[in-house]
Amino acid sequence: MRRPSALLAALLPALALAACGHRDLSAVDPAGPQAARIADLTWYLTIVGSAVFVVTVAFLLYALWRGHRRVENYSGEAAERHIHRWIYGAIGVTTLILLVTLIYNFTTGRALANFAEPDALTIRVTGHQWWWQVQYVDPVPSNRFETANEIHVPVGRRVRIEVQAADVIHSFWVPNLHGKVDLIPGYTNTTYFRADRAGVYHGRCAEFCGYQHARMDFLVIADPPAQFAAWYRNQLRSAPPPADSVQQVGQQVFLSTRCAMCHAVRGTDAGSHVGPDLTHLASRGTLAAGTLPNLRGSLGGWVLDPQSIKPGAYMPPNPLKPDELHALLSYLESLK
Amino acid sequence: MSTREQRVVDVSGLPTVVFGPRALLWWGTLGFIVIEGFTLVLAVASYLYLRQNEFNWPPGRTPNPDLLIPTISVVVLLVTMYPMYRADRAAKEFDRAGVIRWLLIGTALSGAACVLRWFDLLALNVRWDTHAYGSAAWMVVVMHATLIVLDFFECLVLAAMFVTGRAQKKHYPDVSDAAGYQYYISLTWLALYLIIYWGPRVL
Amino acid sequence: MKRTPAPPHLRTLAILALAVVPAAGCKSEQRSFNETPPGATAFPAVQTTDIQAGPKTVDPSRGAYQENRWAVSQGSTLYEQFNCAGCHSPGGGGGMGPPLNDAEWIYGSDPENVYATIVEGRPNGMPSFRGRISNPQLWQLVAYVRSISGLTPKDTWSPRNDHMQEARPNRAARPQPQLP
Amino acid sequence: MSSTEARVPAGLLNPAERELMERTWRPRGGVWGWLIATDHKSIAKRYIITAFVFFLLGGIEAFLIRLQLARPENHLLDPDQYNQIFTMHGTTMMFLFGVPIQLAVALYLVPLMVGTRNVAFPRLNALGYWTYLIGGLFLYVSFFLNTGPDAGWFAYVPLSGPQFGAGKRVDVWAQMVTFTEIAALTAAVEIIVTVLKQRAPGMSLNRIPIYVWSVLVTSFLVLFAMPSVALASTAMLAMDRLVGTHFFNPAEGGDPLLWQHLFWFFGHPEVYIMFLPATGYVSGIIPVFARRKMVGHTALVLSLVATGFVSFGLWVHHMFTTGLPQLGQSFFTGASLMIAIPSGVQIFCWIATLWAGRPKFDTPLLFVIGFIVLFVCGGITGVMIASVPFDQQAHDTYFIVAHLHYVQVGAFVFPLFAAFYYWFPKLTGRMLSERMGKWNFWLFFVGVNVTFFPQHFLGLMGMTRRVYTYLPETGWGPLNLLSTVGAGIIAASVVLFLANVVRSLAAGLPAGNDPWGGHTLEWDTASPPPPYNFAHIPVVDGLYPLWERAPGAPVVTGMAAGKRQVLVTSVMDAEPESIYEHPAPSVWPLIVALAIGVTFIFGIFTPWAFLIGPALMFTPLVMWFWPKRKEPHERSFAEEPA
Repeated sequence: MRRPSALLAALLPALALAACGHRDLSAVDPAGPQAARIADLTWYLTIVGSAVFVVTVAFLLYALWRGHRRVENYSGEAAERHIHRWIYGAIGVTTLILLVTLIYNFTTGRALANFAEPDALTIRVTGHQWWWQVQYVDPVPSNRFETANEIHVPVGRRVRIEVQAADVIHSFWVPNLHGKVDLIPGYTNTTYFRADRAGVYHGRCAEFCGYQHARMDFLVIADPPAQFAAWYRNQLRSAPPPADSVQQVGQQVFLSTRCAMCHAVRGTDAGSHVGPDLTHLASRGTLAAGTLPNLRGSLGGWVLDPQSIKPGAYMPPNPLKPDELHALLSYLESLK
Repeated sequence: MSTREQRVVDVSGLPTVVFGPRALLWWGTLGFIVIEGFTLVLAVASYLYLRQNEFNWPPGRTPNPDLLIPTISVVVLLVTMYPMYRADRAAKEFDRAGVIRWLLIGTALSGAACVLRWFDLLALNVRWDTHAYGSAAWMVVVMHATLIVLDFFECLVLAAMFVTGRAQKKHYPDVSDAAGYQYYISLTWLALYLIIYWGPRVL
Repeated sequence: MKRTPAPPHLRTLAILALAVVPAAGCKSEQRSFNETPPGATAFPAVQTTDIQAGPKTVDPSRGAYQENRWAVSQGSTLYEQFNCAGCHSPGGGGGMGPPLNDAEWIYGSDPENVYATIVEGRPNGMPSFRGRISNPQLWQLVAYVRSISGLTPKDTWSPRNDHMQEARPNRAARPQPQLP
Repeated sequence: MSSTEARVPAGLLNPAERELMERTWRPRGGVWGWLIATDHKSIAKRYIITAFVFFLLGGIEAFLIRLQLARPENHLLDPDQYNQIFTMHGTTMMFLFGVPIQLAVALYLVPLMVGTRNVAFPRLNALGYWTYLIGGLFLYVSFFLNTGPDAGWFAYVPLSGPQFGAGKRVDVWAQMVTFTEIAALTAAVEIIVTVLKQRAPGMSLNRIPIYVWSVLVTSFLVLFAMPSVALASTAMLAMDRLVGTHFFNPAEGGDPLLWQHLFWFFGHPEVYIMFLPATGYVSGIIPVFARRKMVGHTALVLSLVATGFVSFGLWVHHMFTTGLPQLGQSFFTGASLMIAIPSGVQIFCWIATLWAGRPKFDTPLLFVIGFIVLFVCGGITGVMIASVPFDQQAHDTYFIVAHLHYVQVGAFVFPLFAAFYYWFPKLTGRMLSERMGKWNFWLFFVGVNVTFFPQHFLGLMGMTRRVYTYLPETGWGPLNLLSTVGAGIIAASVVLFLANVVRSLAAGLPAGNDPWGGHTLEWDTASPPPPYNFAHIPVVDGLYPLWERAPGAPVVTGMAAGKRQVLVTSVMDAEPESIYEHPAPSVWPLIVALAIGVTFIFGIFTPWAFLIGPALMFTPLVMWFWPKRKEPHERSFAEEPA
């Protein structure tokens, strides 16, 4: 069934509203085959459901109108049989609709499940309390690297996501690309999807996981293959040495105060994986798991007092003197 | 409403002391047996569910549970069913002496079962906070232990009522309900014993 | 009652009044996200011997984190994240570093002493974490370290964490005298 | 009922005996009388009022949530307060309002509808209420002490586990579940035994009213569902947090999914425990207001039983996204769709009865019609999320919040309000105002749709559940504001209902025995009914006793007026079998409930409470059953010394 979203969007204006959110974060605006199959099923269920609702409520209103005008009850042996015939008919129609829905569910479910492919791009996503650790697991060990809160995928190529939880249960969900899959401690779940058009797709954590569950988003950015390859090569490189004296001081502040206790920057002595890997922080679109745009101002505000933006997060406030902060921000912005 | 030819159903002749499914309390006891029984079924289901996560059961260096004391406690519980059966029969004949004699024997045996249960727990050879196996085994055995203690005190109080002469005719059906509860406890412990103590060896 | 949207601070006050009733229960469950613990900004006066002139002066607010259940729980997470487990072993049973779950305290078991030990470091391998760990987190770590050997109230202890069970916290050790 | 003729036919109570019966059954007055009450009507009335107070508290929490989410980046509540409030909202509505109020209304109506004088085990009934009250107070005192649960109303492990669930908050939740579960189980056992063994003579199985059937099936659901949550919350989660057991510790062989299986094995039957009595109200109200016998009585009873059975077979549809094997999930999709068929049968029979009858649009029928519309919408979204692929998109989003509120508020609270308006005259003897009732209905109906229908779109737009705030650029602001406005309308409607109740208690029209022209036995006695319900227990000769009653229908006689006697009848055909003397009112159930309270509240802090508590419970339990020495002349045969 060709995706009739345009036609139906006009037909059901209320539901169309869901398709046009400002950002790519909608379950009925698919950008990949998996989400497309689910979107088709969604439209089927919505249309059939609305039809059944309208018909049933119409019957109800007609029954009330007809009954209200009645002078004496419609009862007796023949009446009962007549009514029972209508009820058996209604039950039959209901069962038929449910059966068709059941079959359609199975076929869609099986199609979604058989999307596996041995040489898909494998990415391991580990959920932490309130950010996503992303590791590109290439068969060649030297091509592996770690990043956070942003997943770049090549357009048109199948991607295999292995999800694990480091602490509590989270749920990996990119509505435009596929349904959600839970991250459960002690289990490794996998999901497959493919992005058919380039774009920035927003993802969310869909299982309540504590104070900052509301601000635990991530991005899936589908790039054309060439652009993806360039991004991949850049991610493999470790951080360049500081270019000027201000960045030199910034790196010194980073290594000597609190940052190095939790964050890693490949190419320097900071190697702790408690917090996200910052080697290519400047290349990311957002900060703090999709909460802030990656600008100098928000980066400064986030470093100084993260608790006022994400209260309860593990990152402590860092009262730095202005010159130290200025140097640190310059250094962080050099980590392209 | 005219009452001239008011037809009546006279129930003044009905008995007030009845045994078995005709009595309300029998159904009440059955209700609680179903609740406790289903809780034990779910506890055993959780025990078996947790088993899937382990290669060997009991996991690691934990030894298998001992068999001597648990087997004795199974026998004691099964034997307790006999005096309770006799107490039930005596209650049905309103024979106070018979009820007192068999009820005291049954209470003593179920008291012994309570004492043995502490050693059943030690026979598990594992602490409850070692790993999931220890926790699940302790949960099943402790839950059944609460039932035995409950049953012991119920029989004790009933026996005290009859011995002190405060018992009335309406308490005879309570004795047969207590007997029914005892059969339920003994048979469920037989099943749990096989799962918890023989399971690691056999399954 | 139907709520009319009163000015924000009034509403927050109303909700706080609804949620916070001054009683023992609530102090130990308080989650303080973004204010530094009281009395923790200045470096605490450290006392290494029991001999002193006059009564022992104690800063009353330093117990703020010692009885707070959330602080102890955060401390246990930080204990793993900052790799204290590397030398003191995950349960605090000791390895390269001395055991933390017994009553033996080389440099004193009061909160200030443990705070000083972490900040200044100690000979034979304890690194100094001055400037590397924020004050709220330091006090949370201090609270957890003292809870391993049972120096914090009983209801702040967590029976286990979600990891392999190595050293069982030996809370039977004779605890030092409780905080005044 | 008996005429005032001097000569009273054989067996009927003469005025002197009637006065003796009045004295025998009258509950003692004053506070002490209130504490020792065992009359099912006084306990049930308390139960309903307490559950309704929790409904109001839950409603306030819901409104706080809506205020916080009214606009993006709102700072009304910080995350800690928000987590506590949304958990308290869910826990209060499900555990402290949902199940208790359905069982409370049943405890009031079932003895009246089956034609008996009291519930089967009156003292157990008192114990059930006191345990429930202690559990509810304990939860709310903890909430006001900033120790309210904050891991969601289903407290998934490991967030509610010992490491990530800091403090005693989740312990409070786990023990509260124990209290409400004990209360529900006691009520369920009483209702089953009352319906099976204490029906009026002649009320064979095929003459039991549909509401009583729905409550009987619900009680069996409680019997088999509650143990699962009791085991999971008290025996496993509380022990994990207290003595360090490893049920849910993945590193030591435990399994977080075990919690989800056990909880939802209880969770889904629980929502049917709230839904089935609601269908019972509807099937009881429609014939009266359509002024016609119900179409397909047997079909309705069978669909009740079918819904009850199938409800145990579909709990995994809460866990479609946890990575369970595909085949297993398909089975549960099938089961989830199958349960729509019995619900469909019920809806078709209701509509057919309205069509074939002459509906009179009073407030109860308005609420029933509102229920049918909302329930059909909620049922359809339920069928939608029963499909695994769509549920992968909709799970844990506001689509689910919309579905569950359509089915809970629409299919459970609407029939409950219909029942309030329908049976309020029987409970209090006064009518509720129809004018305010209609306002109450329309405000509620509009409020529910304005609040929850936009949430379907929020869910598809990516808004996940339990978020304390959201970014402006998500575009969710307008729909959330609309939803908050709807919540305001619902609040207004509930306030209007309270005003209606208060006004009618003071100056409502006197209702008399049967204001609506009902057909079930409770309309055969005064309102509010006397303590002994029926002076003479009626003999039932049809499915619609009051509509089909021949003049001079037989009644039961021969029961002593001076004793608290109840007629016990056979299960199948309700033939009189024996007479059971009820225990007198007693304070011991309250003491045992307090001992249970001590056990589980201190069980949060030390495992020894589970030994000291039962020791405290031993004496009151013995005193509860210890027989009083009776004077020879007072004794009946059953009380002769053994």
